[in-house]
This record gives sequence, C-alpha cells and structure tokens, in this order.
Amino acid sequence: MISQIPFEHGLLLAGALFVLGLIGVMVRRNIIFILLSIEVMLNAAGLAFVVAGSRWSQPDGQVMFIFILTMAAAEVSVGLALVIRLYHVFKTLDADCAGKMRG
Amino acid sequence: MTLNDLAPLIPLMVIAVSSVIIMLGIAFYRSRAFSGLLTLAGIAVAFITLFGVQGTRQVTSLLILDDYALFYIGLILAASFVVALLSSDYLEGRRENIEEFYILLLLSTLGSSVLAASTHFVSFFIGLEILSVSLYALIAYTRNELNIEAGVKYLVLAAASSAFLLFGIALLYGETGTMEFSRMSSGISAQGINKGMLLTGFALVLTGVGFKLAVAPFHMWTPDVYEGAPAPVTAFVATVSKGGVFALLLRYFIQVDMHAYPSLFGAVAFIAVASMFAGNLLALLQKNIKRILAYSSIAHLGYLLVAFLAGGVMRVTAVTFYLVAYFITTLGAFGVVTMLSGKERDADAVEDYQGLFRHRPWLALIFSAMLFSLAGIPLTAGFIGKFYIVAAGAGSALWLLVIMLVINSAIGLYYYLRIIVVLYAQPGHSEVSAVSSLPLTGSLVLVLLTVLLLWLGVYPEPLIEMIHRMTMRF
Amino acid sequence: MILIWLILIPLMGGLLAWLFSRGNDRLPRWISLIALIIDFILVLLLWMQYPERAGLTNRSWLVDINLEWIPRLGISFHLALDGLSLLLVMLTSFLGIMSVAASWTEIKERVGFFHFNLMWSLAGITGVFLSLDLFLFYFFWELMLVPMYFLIALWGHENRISAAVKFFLFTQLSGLLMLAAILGLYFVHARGTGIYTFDYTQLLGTTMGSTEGMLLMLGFLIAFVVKLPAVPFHTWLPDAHTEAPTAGSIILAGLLLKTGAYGLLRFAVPLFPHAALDFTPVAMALAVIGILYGAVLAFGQTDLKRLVAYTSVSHMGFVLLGIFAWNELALQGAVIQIICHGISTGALFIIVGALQERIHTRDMERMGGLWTSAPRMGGVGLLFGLASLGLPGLGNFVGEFLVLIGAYTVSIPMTAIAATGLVFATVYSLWMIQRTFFGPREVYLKVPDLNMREMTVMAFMVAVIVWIGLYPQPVINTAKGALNALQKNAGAMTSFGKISYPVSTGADRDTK
Amino acid sequence: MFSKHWMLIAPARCGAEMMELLWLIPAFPLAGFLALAVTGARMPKRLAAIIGTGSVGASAVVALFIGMHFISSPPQGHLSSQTLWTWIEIGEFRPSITFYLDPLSLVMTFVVTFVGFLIHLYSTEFMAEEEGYSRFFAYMNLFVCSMLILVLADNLLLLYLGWEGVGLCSYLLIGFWYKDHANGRAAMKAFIVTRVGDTSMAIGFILLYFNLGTLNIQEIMQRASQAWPVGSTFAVAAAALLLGGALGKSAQLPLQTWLPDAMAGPTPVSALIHAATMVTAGVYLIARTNVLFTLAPVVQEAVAVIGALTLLIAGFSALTQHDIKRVLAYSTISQIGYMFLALGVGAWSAALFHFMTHAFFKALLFLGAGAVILALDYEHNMFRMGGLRKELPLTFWTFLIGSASLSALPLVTAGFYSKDLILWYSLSSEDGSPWFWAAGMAGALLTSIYTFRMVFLIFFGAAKGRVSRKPGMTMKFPLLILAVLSIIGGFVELPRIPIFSEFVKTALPSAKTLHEGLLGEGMQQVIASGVSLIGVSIAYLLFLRAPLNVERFTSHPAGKALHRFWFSGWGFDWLYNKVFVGPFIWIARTNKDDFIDLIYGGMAWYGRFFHVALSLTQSGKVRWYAMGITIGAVITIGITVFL
Repeated sequence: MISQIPFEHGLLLAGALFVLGLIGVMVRRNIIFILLSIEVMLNAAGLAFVVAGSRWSQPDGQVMFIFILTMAAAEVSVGLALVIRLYHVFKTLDADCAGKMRG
Repeated sequence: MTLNDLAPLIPLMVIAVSSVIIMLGIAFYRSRAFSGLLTLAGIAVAFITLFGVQGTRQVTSLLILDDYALFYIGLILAASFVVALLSSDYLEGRRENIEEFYILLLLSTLGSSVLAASTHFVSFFIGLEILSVSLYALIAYTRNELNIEAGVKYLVLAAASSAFLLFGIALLYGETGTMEFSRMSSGISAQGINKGMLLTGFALVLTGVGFKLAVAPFHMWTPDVYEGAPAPVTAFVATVSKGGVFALLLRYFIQVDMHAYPSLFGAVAFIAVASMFAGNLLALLQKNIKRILAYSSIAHLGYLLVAFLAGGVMRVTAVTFYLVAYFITTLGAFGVVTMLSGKERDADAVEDYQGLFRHRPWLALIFSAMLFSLAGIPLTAGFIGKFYIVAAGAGSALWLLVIMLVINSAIGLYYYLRIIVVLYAQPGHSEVSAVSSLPLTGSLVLVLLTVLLLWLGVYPEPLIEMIHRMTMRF
Repeated sequence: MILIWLILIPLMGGLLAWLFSRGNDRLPRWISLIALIIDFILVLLLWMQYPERAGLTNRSWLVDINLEWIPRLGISFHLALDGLSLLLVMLTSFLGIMSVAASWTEIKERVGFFHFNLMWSLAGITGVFLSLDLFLFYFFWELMLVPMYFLIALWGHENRISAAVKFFLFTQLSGLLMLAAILGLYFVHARGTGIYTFDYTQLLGTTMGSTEGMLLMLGFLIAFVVKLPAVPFHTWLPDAHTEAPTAGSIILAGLLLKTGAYGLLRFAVPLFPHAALDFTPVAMALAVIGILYGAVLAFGQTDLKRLVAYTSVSHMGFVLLGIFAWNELALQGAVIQIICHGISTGALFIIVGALQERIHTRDMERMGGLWTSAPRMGGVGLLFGLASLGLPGLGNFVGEFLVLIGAYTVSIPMTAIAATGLVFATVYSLWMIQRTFFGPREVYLKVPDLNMREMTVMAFMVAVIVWIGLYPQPVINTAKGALNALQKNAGAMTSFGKISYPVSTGADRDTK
Repeated sequence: MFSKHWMLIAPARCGAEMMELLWLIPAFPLAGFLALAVTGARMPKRLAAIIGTGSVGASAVVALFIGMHFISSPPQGHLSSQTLWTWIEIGEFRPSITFYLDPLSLVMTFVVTFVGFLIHLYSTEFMAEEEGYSRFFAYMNLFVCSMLILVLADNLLLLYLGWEGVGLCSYLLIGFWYKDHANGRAAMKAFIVTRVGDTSMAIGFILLYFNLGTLNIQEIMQRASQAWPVGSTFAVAAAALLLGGALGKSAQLPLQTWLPDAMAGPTPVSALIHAATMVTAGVYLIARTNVLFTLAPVVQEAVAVIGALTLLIAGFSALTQHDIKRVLAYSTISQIGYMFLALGVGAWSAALFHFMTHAFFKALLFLGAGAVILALDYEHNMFRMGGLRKELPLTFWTFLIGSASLSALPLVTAGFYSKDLILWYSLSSEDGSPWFWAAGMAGALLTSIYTFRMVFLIFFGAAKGRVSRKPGMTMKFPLLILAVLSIIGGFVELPRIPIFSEFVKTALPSAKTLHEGLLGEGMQQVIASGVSLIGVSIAYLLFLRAPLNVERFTSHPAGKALHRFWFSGWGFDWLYNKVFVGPFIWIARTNKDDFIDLIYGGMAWYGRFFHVALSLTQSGKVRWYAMGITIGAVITIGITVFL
C-alpha cells in the first residue's frame, strides 16, 4: 500500500514538514518552541528516510528513523537540562535574551 | 560480523569501556585524580592498540580501519589526551563535580573516532551524534552564564544542522538506494536518477558537515561557542570535532568522486572562499582572543578546503599535514589561554595578554610560536602546512583559489601580528596575567606542543613520509 | 660547511646574546659584535681564496653544499656561494657589525632580545643570499621578516606598530605570491621532465608557455619589487625605515632591500628569460618612475629619516634599471649600486640615529646649524649626502654611471630620464644637508659631536665608499664570474642583453 | 689591492723622468686637503695656512718644472701621459686614472696652480678672523686638486670626477658662511643649476662611449673624425649634450643665473673659483673636445650665438648692480661669453688666451674688491663707498690696472690683446659674422662703462665709509703680482708674434680666417681701442661728473622698469622660479604624504569596513544564526543544483 504512494509525494510531505520546522526555529522566540520545531525537522528527515526506504523496499530507512528518534530523545533531554539552567540564569525562556556574546 | 571483526575495533572499544569504567567508578568513589588518570590511561591504551591493527580491515559495511582511519583516530586521540591534560587543572575549583567531564570527553572522542572510520551514512550519523550530544554538555559544563548561552546556541543550531544533514542523506539514499559510500558512486551512475534531487542531497549534506566544520556561511555559531565554552572545551571543539568530520568528508568525497560534479566543486569552492574572507575579516579588529581564534579557525578551514578541492596525490597529504599542524597550533594556542585563565573568567581579552613577555616570557614565546604557525611563518609547522596547501592548489591549477588564499593570508597576518605586538608591549593592568604559578602538566604539554611545532617546521620529512605511506594504501 | 657556519654563527650568537642578557646589558652587545666579526672574517677569508677576486678564472660556484631535506617533495638544503653572493654576504656581516656598533647606546631596553632579533634577521638575510633551493630560499625569505618585524615593532619610534605591520603585510603578501609562482614553476618543470624538484640549477631552463612564463615571472617579480622597492609598491618603506630603530633602518635599507635586487638577479630573470625580456620596457619604466618619484618625495619630507628613506626608492630605481638592462656594464653597475647604497644609506641612518639620540627629534624644521657644535657629524653627513647625489669618487657614482651606460643600449629615452634623477638627487641631498647642518644655529646650543665609537663606525664606512669610488675593480672582478654565469643562463635562449657596439664603424654615415 | 698599481706609473712616452712627477701636481693639494680635513678645527691657524698654501705652492713649483721641461724639450707629439691605475675595467669599458699633459692642459695647470697659490696666500690674511679657517683651506685645496684633475684628465670619466669635484667645492665655499640661510641657498642653487648641465654632459659621455667605444678623449677625437661625417646626428647630439655641461659650469645662457648669487662666498673664493678657474671649465671642455664641435657646425654656431647673447645680457646687468661683487660676477659671465664666442667661431687658442688673461685680471679685481670690502667692514654696496683712492693706494692702483685690462684699454693691458683677438676672429673667421663682431663691440663698450663706473664709485668722489682695516703684506703681494701679470700677460700673443697660439697649436687647431677683405686687423684694433676709451669716458661723464643724469633716467618709470629688469639679470631667476622651482616645490610639498599610499590606505579602510559590516551579522541571536544556516543551505543548493 505504501509502495503505491510515489516517492516524490512522500518526499514533498517530508520537505513541507522540514520547512515548517525550520520556519519554527527561525520565528519562535521561546526556547521550548524552538526545540519543538527542531523535533519537527528531525521527524521530517525521518519521514524522508522511511519514504526512501520504501522506494527501495529496504528496512534501512526505518532503521534510520529509529536512530533518529533515539537521537532526538537524547538531544531533547540534554536540551531540556540546558533550558532549565538557562531559565535559572536568565530568568526567561526567550532565546533572544541569551545573546550576550556577539560581534 | 564475527568476533574476528571485532579485533580491529579494539581501540574504539577501549575508549567506550574507559568511559563506562569511569562512570561506574564515580558511583563508588569520586576522585578527580582517579578519573583523570583513567581517562588518560584509556586514551593511551587506545592509542597503543591502534598499532595492533594490521592491514585494512572493513568491519561490516559501517566501519573501516585502514591506515587513513587509524592515522586520524590517532590524531584525535592525541588531541583528546592533550585536552584531558589541560582540563584537569582548569576545572579545579570551577565546579564541584568534575569527574563526569571525563566521561563526556571520552564519549565525544569516541564519536569523532567513529567518524574517521565510517564508510556508511549510518555510522556517520551515529558517530556525529555521539560527538554532538556529549559536546552540548561539555560546552555548558561549568554552568556560568556564558557556558549556558553557548551550550544552548550550539544545541539548537547543531540539532537543526543535523536535521539538514539527515534530510540530505535521506535524499541521497532515496536516489541511490544505498547509504554505503563505496556503493553510492555506482548508484549515482545508475540510469533514471534525478540529478536535481541528488545534488540537493549533496548540498544538504554539505550544509550539515559545513556546520560542524564551522565554514562560512554556516559559521556564525563559532565565535559565540568558542567564547562561551570553557577554554579546554573550546580547544576540543576546534580540533577533535572538526578533525573527525573532515576525515569523513575527505573519505566520502574521494569515494564519490566529487570532481565529477562541477557544481558541487563550485559550491565547495564558494564555501572555501567565503570562509577565508569571513573568518579573516571578522577577526580583523576583534578584541577577544577566543573569538579571534574562532574566526581564524573559520579561515583555516577555508584554506583546508582549497587543498581539499585539489586533485591528485597531493590532496590527502596536504590536508592531513595541514590538519596535524592545525591541531598542534590550536591546542597550543588554547592551551596558553587555558593556562592563563583565572577562576572568574577565561583570559580571553586581548588586554589580558599585554606585556605577557615581561612576566611570562616562555609562555609569550610559545604563544607567539603558535600565532606564527597560524600565520604560516617559517620554522613552524604552519609554514609547511600552508606551503603544502598552496602546492596542492598550484598542482591542480586552482590559481584563483590560491590567489584568494594568498590575499587572505595577508589579512590574517594582520590580526595575528596585532596579538603578538601586544604580547611584547609594556605590561598593562590586568588581573589575569598576574596568575600566581603555572600548573606543571600544562606547561609540559605546551613545551611538548611547541617542540613538535618547531620540529615539523624544520624537519617535516618523517611526518610527510608517514602520511604518504598512509595515502598510498588509501 | 663554511656556508652553514655563516648562517649558524649569527643564529647562535643571537641565542647566546639573549640567554646571557639577564641583568646585563653589555654582554649581549659584545657577544653579537664578536659573532658578527667572526662571521665577517670568515667571509673575508673566503674572499681571499676566491680566485675571481683578481680576475683569474670564471668559475661559477666557489662553495656548494647540498643536503637532503624533504626528498619526498624534491626539497634539499642547497647552499652555494658565487661572487655575487659573496659580496652580498660580506655586505651583510659588515653592515651587521655597523648596526650593532651604532645601536650600542641607543637600545636600553630588552637588550638581549634586541640582539637576538638583529642576529636572526641577519642570519635570514645571509640564508637568502646563499640558498639555491627555491623552497629554502622562500623559507629564509620569510624567516628574515619576523625578527625584523620585532625590531621595528618593539624598539621603533612613535608609529612603530602600524609601520611594522605595514612592512610585514606588504612583504608577506608579495612573498606568498612568489610562493605560488615557485610552486607553479615546480609543477611546470615536473610536467615537462617528470622530475619534482625545487633545485635552482635544475629549474633553470625550464620550458614553458609564454603566458605561463609571464605569470610565474610576475609572481617572483612582485615579491622582489616590493622589497626593492619599486613604485607603486614602495609605500611600506618610508614608514618602516622611519619608525625602525637605527640598527633596523640600517638592515632594512642596507640589506633587506638588496634581497629584492638579489632575487631579481638570481631568480626572476634567469628562470624566466623570455618573460623578463618581454617585461623589460615596463620594468624599466617603473625603475625610472621610481628614480624620479622617490626623489620628489624625498624632497618634500620634513622628517629627516623619512627623507633618507625615500632616497632609497630613488636609488633602488637605478638597481632595477640596471638589472633589466641585463648587460655586463649595467649588471656590474647594479651590483656596485647595491653595495654602495647599502653603505651610504646605512651611514645616513646612523647619523640620523645619532642626531635623534642627541636632540630627540627628526624634524628638519627644528634642526639647523648643527655644524657649529658637531662638525665631525656634519662632515660625515655631508660626505654621505654627496655619495647619495652621485658624486664621482664615491662608490654610488660608479654604480649609477655604469647602470646608465648599460641602460643606454636598451633604451636611450629611459636612460636620459633616469639621468635627470641625478639632478633631483642633488636637490634633496643638498636640501637635507642645508636644513640639518647649515643655517643659523637653532635651539640646540650644544650638541655633542660623534664620539670615538661612532667615528670608528663612520671611518670604516667612509673608507669603503671611497675605496669603491676610486678602485671598484676588486668588487667588479668578484662579481664578474657570477654575473657572466647569470647572463649565460638567461641569454642561452634569448637575445637578452646582447649588445652590439657600433664602435667606429661609421654605421650612421648614411643617417645624413 | 691597488698598492700594486699605485706606483706602477706607465712609462711616459717622452721617457723623461720629469713627466713622471705629473701626479704630484694634484696630489699635493689632495694631501693638504686630507691633512686639514682629518684634523679639522684642532689644527692651529698658522699651520693650516702653511699646509693650505704650501701644498698649492708645491704643486705650482712642480707644474713650473714640468712646464719648463715641456717647453725646453717637448715630448714626442707634444703630449705625455701617466697612468696611475685602472679605475674600472669591465670588458671594453676601462677608464683609468690617467693624467694627460699637452699644451692646453699645461696652460690650464699653470693658471690654476699659480693663480691658486696667490689667492691662497691672499686668503691667509683675508680669512684670518674667520671661524673655520682650516675648513676653508681644506675646501680650497680640494678645489685645486679637483680642478687639476679636471684639466689633466685623459678620459671623460676622470674629467667628470674633477668636474663634479670643483662643483662640490664651489658649493662648499659659496656656503662657507653656513650660518646664513641665504648663503646656503646660493650654494645649492649653484650646485643644482650646474648639475643640470652636468647631467646632460654625462649623457653625452655615455653617447660617446656607445658610439665610439671609448672614453679616452684623444681616442674619441680620433675615432669621431673617422666615424662621423660633418653634421652627423651623433656628432651633433654629442656636441650639444657636452655643450649643456659647459653652459652650466661656465654660467652661460640659459644656465647663468647661479653665478651672481655665488658671490655669497668669501671673496677669495669668488676670485679663484668663480672668476679665474672653475667657471672657465666649460671653455676648457669645448676646447678639449673641439673635434666634436667642428663635426657639429650647428652646435658650434650655437656656442657662438650663446656667447654673444650672454656677453651682452650680462653686460647690461653689470651696469646696474650695486654690489661690487655682483658687478664682477656679471662681468665674468660676460667675459666667458667672449670666450664662448671665440670657441664658436673656431678661434680655439684665442679663447684659451682670453681665459688666461681673464684669470689674471679678474682674480686681481676680485682680490682688490676683497681688500675694499674688508677695509669697509664687509660693505658690498658701491654706493656706500667712495674716495678710497687715498686710503688704499695700492689697492686703488692694482684695481685700476685690473679694470683697464678688463676694459681692454689699448696696448698696455693683457685684456686688450686677448679680447682683440676674439673680436677679430668673430669677424674674420670662417664661422664669424659681422653680427658677432657687432655684439662683441657693443659688449666691449658696456664692459668699459661698467668697469669704470665701479672704479669711479669706489675710489673717487667723497669718502662715505670709514676704513677700518688696511691690507697687509700677504694681501698686497698677490695683488701686485696679478697686476703685473694683467699687463704683461698679453704680450705672449702679439698680433705679429703669436707665441701663445704657436705653443698650443698641437692641441688646438688654429682658426681659419676668410673675410680678410672686410676689415683689416689693424683697423679693427683701432675701432676696439676707440670703443673702450669711449666707454671709459661715458662712465666718467655719467658716474663722476653728473650722476644726476643717471638718477633722472632711473627715476623715470620706463627707465626704472628697465633698470629693474637688468638689475635682476633679465628676469631669468623669476622665470625659473615660476617654471621650475615653484612647481617642483609645490608638487613635492603637496604630495608629501604620497598619494599612492592612499590606495593602500583605501584598501585598509575597506578591510575595516567589511569587518564592521560582517560583525553586524554576528548578532548573538540564535534564531538569526539559524537563519544564517538556512540561507547558506539555500545558496549551497542553488550553486550545486543550478550551476
């Protein structure tokens, strides 16, 4: 059934998701939302893997997706830890406020 | 995969096991000295076991341990060893529990080593993530304001760039049906391939890798992270993480013959030129040493890409030699910064170095040697490195790039000289330069690095010979 | 081995001077002085053995040493000495001694480190004059800059930092272009022969396309004319010379500029004779512009040291002119000009330095009438001012006149215009002397005259400049073999520098 | 080194041992110079005077012996040479330090050493009060040495050495009183203006070398006459270029402006350098290379025209000067104009003859003027002098003799014979013309007017200044000797007894006369005598009898303008200031900071600009950085996919 969905269509969806996530990263100021948007991007990539795997009827794509999930989880856990420290230090979740270093 | 296949992986496993041992050790007995020694021992053992790996060993389709990989792993291990030595004194008194630092250090070393040995996008991805995730924590390790800011920035941007990379890999995989480097080239030449999709995939991979390498236009995070991270970690980010990624990039684009895609070549050339200019111009009047070194590393990666773009036998030799020189120099420079840093903040303002020659002549000389090496002045390894890069460029007749490199070297010289002048000026009033005594290990490391630097600058033949042998079997 | 010693002695002398400098300002000076004197004696001994000195034979290399360095890349540690190098190395150690002696009391801070840098830059310069491997040449070429940079940046005057950086940037940028050209030549040679080598003797006579040759030659040329310097690459020079301490100025003007001339003689033209031949009109035009423009600029200055600095631009124009005329007379003239300019300008810088030490200014507006209290200084200053305006009987005249004669065969208009440079030289030289030593006595009531040490230094320099002015034959004979060899190398394939003397043939009988 | 060559005196062709002493002639003053220069101010004045004067005296004695020997037993071909060492040897190019003696150089040597000795002697007293006494003698000795090298040189390069050497000494001595900027300026002007000519001359030498393959003067003359036909391009070019040098050194149009200012130097210097010897070096050069000028008739005619114009222009200027030394300076320019005129019409020996007599009487006049100036406490203005006839009788009489000789009063003065010869040839020679003759006559009239104007103003009329110092023996003696020479010096060349031109004829070809019929030589002498006497009378009328007439003339606007014009030397200084000096200084000052440096400054500015611009992109905001990566990705994709 999945194989009936053309590769390009799946990819288009993944691409759309990816761009959505990317826009989220760029426009949201709340650090949590930025992390969320990154999740969206990563999942978009995962989706692309799945679509690609299905094109070649290989499990590799799905294996990769699992890796991505794992990695995203790890990343988010470290990320959240950092967010806590961030809030502790800056008393805000606004990513733009963490901008002391520049130039 | 058999047990026999595991034998070549011993170096990697030694690292992994060391980290586990330390983790377990911490559970029972917290000791900085113990963890530190274990780390050093682990790295040293891993380094020694490298010599036990005979011939080219492909371990599944994921990893290969050929001379090339071994050389780079050795380089990465050596750099980690130096960072570990530098950080032990640095961390003292900055945070109560510092043992975990070593675990993270070992893990990211492992990640980088995996990158150097990977022949498959999966191992690439895994290595990269092992490296990155540990780095997030390392960067924010001492938990002051700047650390946190740097950590958050690095996390967000690295994750986003990972997404780019993954999407690119997915596209490549989708088009070629394989994630193995060696098979990918045959997949590419297959019929009915969507060239646009493929090239987009390459571009996205380049984006992800470019971020890790901190080349323009993906370089913006570099100065902030370099400035915010603790000085030894900065050294680590500048060397180990880049070394592994560059090793991979080189391997990948040699196996997938990059010169078959003029547009890809063009993109890399653009990145190279942009990096050189952005790095050097941004550093020009910068007043923070760490930021200067960050910008300078952007430029240096640009130079490196010039050699990378060159074809022929010289490419790998030039890139590798330059990387070695760059490792030594960067470690040395950040080593000096580490040594001089006080407890409150790192010694990263140019004023902190004013008149260093007066009260710490040796340190000043070592720092000047490092800066001269970055500038490519004779008697230092950087000179031979730059010579090699220009040679590689000239050998492939990349004259435009060579000219750009020449111009940028001159721009770069300006800010290196600016720092050097400060070193020898009349002493100013900075509390940082008045640090009481220098830790012994750090001093020894710096002396060693300087000796290496000069040795490679005067008599580079052994290293060249070694790299050459490695390339022969590549 | 003696060649290695020539480089090693200043290197070691420098190190020793630095190591023994703690709390002792005298020791480094003596160490440097003795090391340089040993160096000089070595060169003199070499010269005594040199049969060409008496014009006996026409051999090319007197000493030749070739050790493996980086065989993988075809790089060797190849040093060799012929008459040309011999003269320049001799000049190096001579001016080295003079500069140490001249800065005896001027430098009061970090004396050890100062002498370390001084000696190392001298060693680098010696290396440049001796290297026959292009990589080694480039190595020394860059190496001599760093200590020089320190000399300017640490012991210089008011705007030392920017001057030092400017100096370094100009020379480094042009040096990198040369590196690119060296590598280009390396690959072109390998393409033709399959041999990867940086050895000068093997690279001679490499065949290459004309555009290729021109581009490579330009790479070399730019490095050399920046050093020389030729207009429009001269602007680093006045700043660097002005801001450097006396010893630095002496080495800059006396030796560093000469490495550019040497490079042109040894490398740029012989390696690319066709391209150099094509480029001759441009080079000669640059030379002539340099002669005149430098002179006009020199006249416009109010800073005495700057004035002297600009005269170098003018004088080195003659060297460039002579080199590109590329016939025996012109080349000999260029060599003599190289040596004499080194000495005369060095001496002028010593005088300016001595003045600044005494009256703490270089502003000519604030000088005048110094002859009354310092007649010895005035006399010596006058003599070297006259040398710089090309008074016959002093060495510079011989050089300039030979260059003009040589250039005449190549281009009469260029020669004529260059000769007007003599008038301009008169203008600025006399102006300089007038403003400094003559005129009503200004503020300085009592300026101490040159002391014994300074007079000894000056006596040597006067002796040499007069000697070359009246009997330059030993110099000419020494350089002869080397110059003939260079001409042969360059002329083997082209008609470069061939002169035909229309001697009493009545060739122009049909012109009227 | 060259010790081997030092004594290796080439066997003189004459074989006479006397000739081997030739090198001593310049060596004595050189030794004097070295001794004085090295010891400097520490040398006691007396000793300095002895060394300074003695060295020149010694070389005068040697010159005398050599000269006597030369005349009594002339060497073969009336020339001898002595090589000391090879100066430079590069292939064919081998000028050597060789002295060459023939009648021409012998005459020059005589004049230089003898007049030089007298003036040195005079200076010992004249300069007695001065600071830098030994410096003065050092310069003077160096000058004599250079001048001797100039006249004895056997090749052009050595000649150039002497040529520049005398220029240098002229510079040093004009600026001897260095504390006054004006003196320094005058000195610089002298050196620079002559250097303009010298440069042209140097190019001429190079041209000669390249076309004839030698710098040896005799060989050049020989080869030139073989290789070049009359009027060939090369000959014309070479002659014209050499002429440039001669014009500069001899202060002829258009390079004459430096000489009046050169009077800033001490008066003995003016006498020796700027009257008797150095300024006539141009005459010597042209005479020495006469073959070239013969081969280039155009240039030779130019020499005559320049001479004629110069003698007139300078004559008018002399007429208006207040400063006694400036009168003499203009008079020198004018007299050298005569010599040039002679050279131009091919009367080589006449030029040399006039050079000799001029050296005597002009040196005498300068020394006399010096005595007057010293007596009146450095007063130079003739209008503040007067009536000195009684106070300074010896000075008056010798000055009068000199003036008579300058004005060429008939029969008894040396100047009469030499000037007469020139006037005669300017008319009768092959290249002569009535115009030249007329100019010469007009010049003669002017000469006697301004000369006697000077005499009347200084020595007659009412005394205006107080005589503070009278000349002593050492000053009087040279005056006397020179006065005698100014009278008898002319008798070596009488119209029917041409001893002088016979003597020099081996070196200088005799003039070819053509226009015998136009005017007999006797007739022309009568006219010339008459003209000079008329001039004296005019001077008497205008400046002694009725000075009011002159004042009336000069107070009239037109007269005033003319007076100013002449007074300022026909506005040449003004013109050169506007055309050369001013613009040069303007350019040099305006471009002091070197506009080329602006280009590099601009580059540095761009570097800083881009640094600032790029720094703005490093905003520190993580979202912005993400945007950066996105843009980078887009660019990369764009390049890879669409390129």
